[in-house]
Amino acid sequence: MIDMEVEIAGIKMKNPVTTASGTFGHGVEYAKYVDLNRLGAITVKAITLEPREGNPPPRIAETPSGILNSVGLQNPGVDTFIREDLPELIKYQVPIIVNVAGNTIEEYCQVVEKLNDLPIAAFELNISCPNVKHGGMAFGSDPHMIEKVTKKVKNRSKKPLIVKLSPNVTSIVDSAIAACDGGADALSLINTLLGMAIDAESRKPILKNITGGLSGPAIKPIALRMVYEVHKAVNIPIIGMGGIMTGIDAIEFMLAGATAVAVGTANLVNPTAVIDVIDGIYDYMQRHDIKSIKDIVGALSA
Amino acid sequence: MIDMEVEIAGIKMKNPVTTASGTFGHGVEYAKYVDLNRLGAITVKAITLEPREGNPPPRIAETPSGILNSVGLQNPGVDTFIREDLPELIKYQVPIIVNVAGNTIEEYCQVVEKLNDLPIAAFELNISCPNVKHGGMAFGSDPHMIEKVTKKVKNRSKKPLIVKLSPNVTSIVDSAIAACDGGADALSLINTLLGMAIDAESRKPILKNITGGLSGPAIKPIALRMVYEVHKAVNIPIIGMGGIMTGIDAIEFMLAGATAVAVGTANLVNPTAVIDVIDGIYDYMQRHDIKSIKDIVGALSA
Amino acid sequence: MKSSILFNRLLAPGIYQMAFSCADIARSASPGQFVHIKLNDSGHILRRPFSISNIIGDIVYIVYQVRGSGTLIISRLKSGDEIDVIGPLGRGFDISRTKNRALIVGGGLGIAPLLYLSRMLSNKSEVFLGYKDHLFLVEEFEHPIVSTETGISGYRGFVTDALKEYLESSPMADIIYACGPVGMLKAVKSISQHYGIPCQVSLEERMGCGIGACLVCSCKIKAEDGWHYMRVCADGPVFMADEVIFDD
Amino acid sequence: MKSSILFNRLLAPGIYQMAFSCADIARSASPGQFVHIKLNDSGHILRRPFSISNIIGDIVYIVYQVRGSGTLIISRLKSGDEIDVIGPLGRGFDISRTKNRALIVGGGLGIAPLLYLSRMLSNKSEVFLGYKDHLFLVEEFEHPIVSTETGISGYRGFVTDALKEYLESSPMADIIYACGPVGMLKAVKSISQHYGIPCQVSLEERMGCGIGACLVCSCKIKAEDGWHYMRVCADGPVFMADEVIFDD
Ligand SMILES: Cc1cc2nc3c(=O)[nH]c(=O)nc-3n(C[C@H](O)[C@H](O)[C@H](O)COP(=O)(O)OP(=O)(O)OC[C@H]3O[C@@H](n4cnc5c(N)ncnc54)[C@H](O)[C@@H]3O)c2cc1C
Ligand SMILES: Cc1cc2nc3c(=O)[nH]c(=O)nc-3n(C[C@H](O)[C@H](O)[C@H](O)COP(=O)(O)OP(=O)(O)OC[C@H]3O[C@@H](n4cnc5c(N)ncnc54)[C@H](O)[C@@H]3O)c2cc1C
Ligand SMILES: Cc1cc2nc3c(=O)[nH]c(=O)nc-3n(C[C@H](O)[C@H](O)[C@H](O)COP(=O)(O)O)c2cc1C
Ligand SMILES: Cc1cc2nc3c(=O)[nH]c(=O)nc-3n(C[C@H](O)[C@H](O)[C@H](O)COP(=O)(O)O)c2cc1C
Ligand code: FES
Ligand code: FES
Repeated sequence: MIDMEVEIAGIKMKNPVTTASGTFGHGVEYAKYVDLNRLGAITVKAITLEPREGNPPPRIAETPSGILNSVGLQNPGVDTFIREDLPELIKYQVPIIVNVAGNTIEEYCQVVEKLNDLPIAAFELNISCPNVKHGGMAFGSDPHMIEKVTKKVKNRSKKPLIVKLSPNVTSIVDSAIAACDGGADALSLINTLLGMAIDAESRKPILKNITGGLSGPAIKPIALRMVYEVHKAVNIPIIGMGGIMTGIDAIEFMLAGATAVAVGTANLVNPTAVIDVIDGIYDYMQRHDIKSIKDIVGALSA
Repeated sequence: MIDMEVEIAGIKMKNPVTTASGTFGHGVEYAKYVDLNRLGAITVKAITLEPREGNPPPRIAETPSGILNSVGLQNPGVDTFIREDLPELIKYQVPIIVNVAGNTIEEYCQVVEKLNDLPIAAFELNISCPNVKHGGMAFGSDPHMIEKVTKKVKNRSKKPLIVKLSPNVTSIVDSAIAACDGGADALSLINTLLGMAIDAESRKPILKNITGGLSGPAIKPIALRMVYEVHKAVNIPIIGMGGIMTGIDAIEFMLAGATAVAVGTANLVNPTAVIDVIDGIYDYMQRHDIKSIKDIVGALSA
Repeated sequence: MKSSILFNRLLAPGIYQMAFSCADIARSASPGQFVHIKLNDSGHILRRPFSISNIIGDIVYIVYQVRGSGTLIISRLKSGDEIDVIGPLGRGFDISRTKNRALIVGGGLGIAPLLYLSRMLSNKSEVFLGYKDHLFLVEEFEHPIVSTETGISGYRGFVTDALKEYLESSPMADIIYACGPVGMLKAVKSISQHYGIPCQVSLEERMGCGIGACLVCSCKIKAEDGWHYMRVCADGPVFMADEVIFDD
Repeated sequence: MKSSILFNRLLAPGIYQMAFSCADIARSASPGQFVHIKLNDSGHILRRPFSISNIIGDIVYIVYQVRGSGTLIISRLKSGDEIDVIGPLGRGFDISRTKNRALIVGGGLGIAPLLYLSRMLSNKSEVFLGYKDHLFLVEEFEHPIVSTETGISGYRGFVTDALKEYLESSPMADIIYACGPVGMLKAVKSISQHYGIPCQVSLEERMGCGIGACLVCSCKIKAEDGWHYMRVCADGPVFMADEVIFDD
């Protein structure tokens, strides 16, 4: 028997694979391609207090082995989410992680309080979105601020709190320690790296927003390094992400220290990516005769 | 007539293309493939006061659209460089930029002083190598330190001083301003991003040094964004680099604000890369009827 | 889905037609929908969207222009090669709105999906095709009205000029369907408003998932309280021209 | 340089032989040198090094095993496809050291370059080939002494056992040339030292440029003051076994 179960911040996942926020819609868009009940968890797109239209298009650019996006937290707002999207989601036997964003700490707290008593598994605190002027990365670049936001939201939250960190910092370990000190139950890393693409012919940036967040295989080496560094420095579990396309990629993140992983950009490439990753992990475990997936977490021999 | 000449920190370059330190050896290795006299400048591998063996192999890993290296400043030391390598180099009609590294500020200064009266065009201060324990990135991550190192070296240098910045920071603009305040004549950006690659089969890091510096097309979006941000913030010229493989890539960096560009990883892929880039820039200028390359520096319409 | 390429041939300079067999897509596709094609190059990770240009039996046809590195890679595929394709995606033209007569207006590569549309509407449509210079696909339409900007063939001028001229003498139609560059769509929209004829336009935007999840392919659509971003891939690519806000 | 592939065929499970025509390389290559091949996939940016296995006229042969995604891509190339290759690179075996008799020892894929070497030395060499199980290339050597780990063909055991046995009865040779896995090279080195026969080994290391500039392909070579890192690509891949420090 191969045991793929893991636990993150008290959430039991039947396998270590969730979706990266913003790349899997509210889940139902993928129901045609994927048996959602097979997922370890579903992490939905960032939710804010008020509805948001996001940034003007073009919002995506292709870069070598990566993409840039500048969606900018477009979402229907927490009330509509609760009324229209959540009821669809909770039909599935899968823990739901809600990614929360806001302009101010108080906004984060209010979103959390509106969701506190609903059947969701955890909050993922998004203090790392590079595509908005307020909140987002501005909160996630300074350890003091990370600790403060985490603490305030944690105080008002009845669910486990996962803090999603920005890679656009000098020391990801300082960010991670700050989130721990603030009371985070787990960490998600990494969000996107701030980047830019230019069309030499028109002499214009490709994204209307000029800059955007870089994701996909291109950033995997950076994400792996950050997971590795943070795993050595803190004791709370890590959800690793950044360019995971295959089961082997997922295994690499787990060896580096991630307890679970999230599949993001890969969903845009292959609608069945998240299942392919789960199957790939299973294959690897079989091939290497690994009984429990927990045994490979942090098992890198370095 | 198409005018490709640019000037960086008083160095006249017949075209805006130099080589990225460490990827072009001491130049002569490429003489079989490239007419070195065609280059705008040659930037040589980091030179330290004492010879260095560098890190143990494997020192290179391939990543999606990129590579990781952990060479770790292997070099024969400044004295041997002066005796054996420099005489070969100065036979060419090309400005030579010497990349300088050290464990301590004093070591940087001593290397500079040994080279001060030799026919080189400028120093490139390497405070951004991610592959050494002392000096390198440790100097390049903190604006105060950047300003201090720059100032001290500038005081002892008789040549223009180019400061090469690390992208592994929260604010590249803060780094750039610090280098300016320290008296830098120009900036090189970017050095490599700290990353890691893992072999899931052996459960080991691929690099013996565990982590390494990420370069190549994968990092181009990050490099472009940093050049763009820094160009808006400071007034000294920028040598842009990070994943330049073609003339069009080079043009993108110049539109973002670079006055010159450096070709790095591309040399490892195609020994003639640096010439291909020069020719590609020329083609673009012809196609767009650009008389002087200076006209496109910072000409992004955003 | 893996599909096998039947042919991939040059129609005009830089413009290719590809046929691949895919029963699933062929069976369920309607005109104006698109397919999303993966490139066989690990450095290019996004799929490329192309309108379904025709369906014959199990065979799906697309017509595309080489614009950048992705379409260049696609253009090198050969008969027998496999492609990974998902589709049919999006909401196409509403053909139920055509009772007696539809006007179909296409410019440039926007002509591609109109072939399938015109075949579905058979003799209930009048087709206007606008080219820069080189014609392509024109022989597959029945009696199209052709214009070229250079005047090489058909009317000299824009396709919208031909449309206007036609409407002057015969100003009635159930609907106008249009696909082409934004400038053309804007012109068609204003013509349709002038004549009070409903109009559907097919939009383009850079895409990620193509299935409505990633929210990158936004277009501005009128709403009671102003406008909302809607998804070209899932809410479109075909929208009522009246509702589309063309920026700039 | 662009070269055209003549064939790319399976020799044994996972092991291929490729032939391409390239007069420049063919004319100047010596045994033990390698070629550096670019992949036709933009996500894989490093070239892949392969020893030159043989030269016949203008035709260059390599023999390679599918190990990872790069060699997988190469294995799918077909006759007529183009490859971008640079070479010949590195310093090969010093054949001038063979006056009367050389012993050539190869294990696994290390056998590839020894074919060209043995042909250059013709009847002045004795060839020892070690396989795990499946043989390949063996018919192209003249009277090789074959061993397999599984005992399927030839001697059962390691190629170094066959070498030792041979040297016991006939302990003289000008030089030993060896190519294969590190474990085998270490064993050959100690045998050569035991018999006082000079020995050259061909090393492998992960490479970047392949032409001596990037300093990533280091190996430890003895020096007066201890050791230095030297470049497998430019100072090697062939070194005197005595001078190589095998780590671990
Ligand atoms: C719904 C839809 C249907 C389309 N149908 C057709 C068709 O039938 N025939 C045809 O020739 N073209 C069609 N296009 C445009 C076609 O998708 C682009 O020309 C193509 O993606 C360019 O790819 P590239 O790699 O060559 O260009 P690059 O510029 O190298 O591509 C870089 C990225 O930008 C995207 N991109 C670039 N231009 C466009 C564009 N105009 N629209 C959308 N994305 C773009 C690419 O998909 C890719 O993600 C359609 C677009 C959409 C959205
Ligand atoms: C001088 C020299 C000669 C060689 N000759 C042959 C030969 O004749 N036949 C043969 O089958 N193999 C040979 N090899 C090994 C061959 O280069 C690797 O097996 C191949 O590069 C693996 O590529 P990959 O993409 O399949 O593996 P991946 O693991 O996907 O490659 C990732 C990266 O690691 C490098 N790499 C992985 N394994 C090796 C290795 N063992 N040695 C060097 N680089 C490696 C790759 O080149 C690439 O840069 C030689 C290596 C060297 C250095
Ligand atoms: C289109 C898109 C939208 C995203 N939206 C969000 C978001 O709303 N909230 C968030 O925390 N991260 C968001 N991300 C970041 C991803 O969740 C993930 O952290 C990142 O993309 C790295 O993983 P990947 O390389 O697998 O995509 C988004 C990423 C993409 C590509
Ligand atoms: C093999 C290798 C060695 C390098 N050595 C140095 C060095 O000695 N000094 C330095 O400042 N940068 C060094 N770099 C960084 C490059 O000069 C350059 O900043 C970086 O690689 C980004 O450019 P690229 O993507 O074009 O390679 C090295 C990079 C590589 C790949
Ligand atoms: S492309 Fe993802 S929502 Fe339209
Ligand atoms: S591979 Fe670059 S020096 Fe050997």
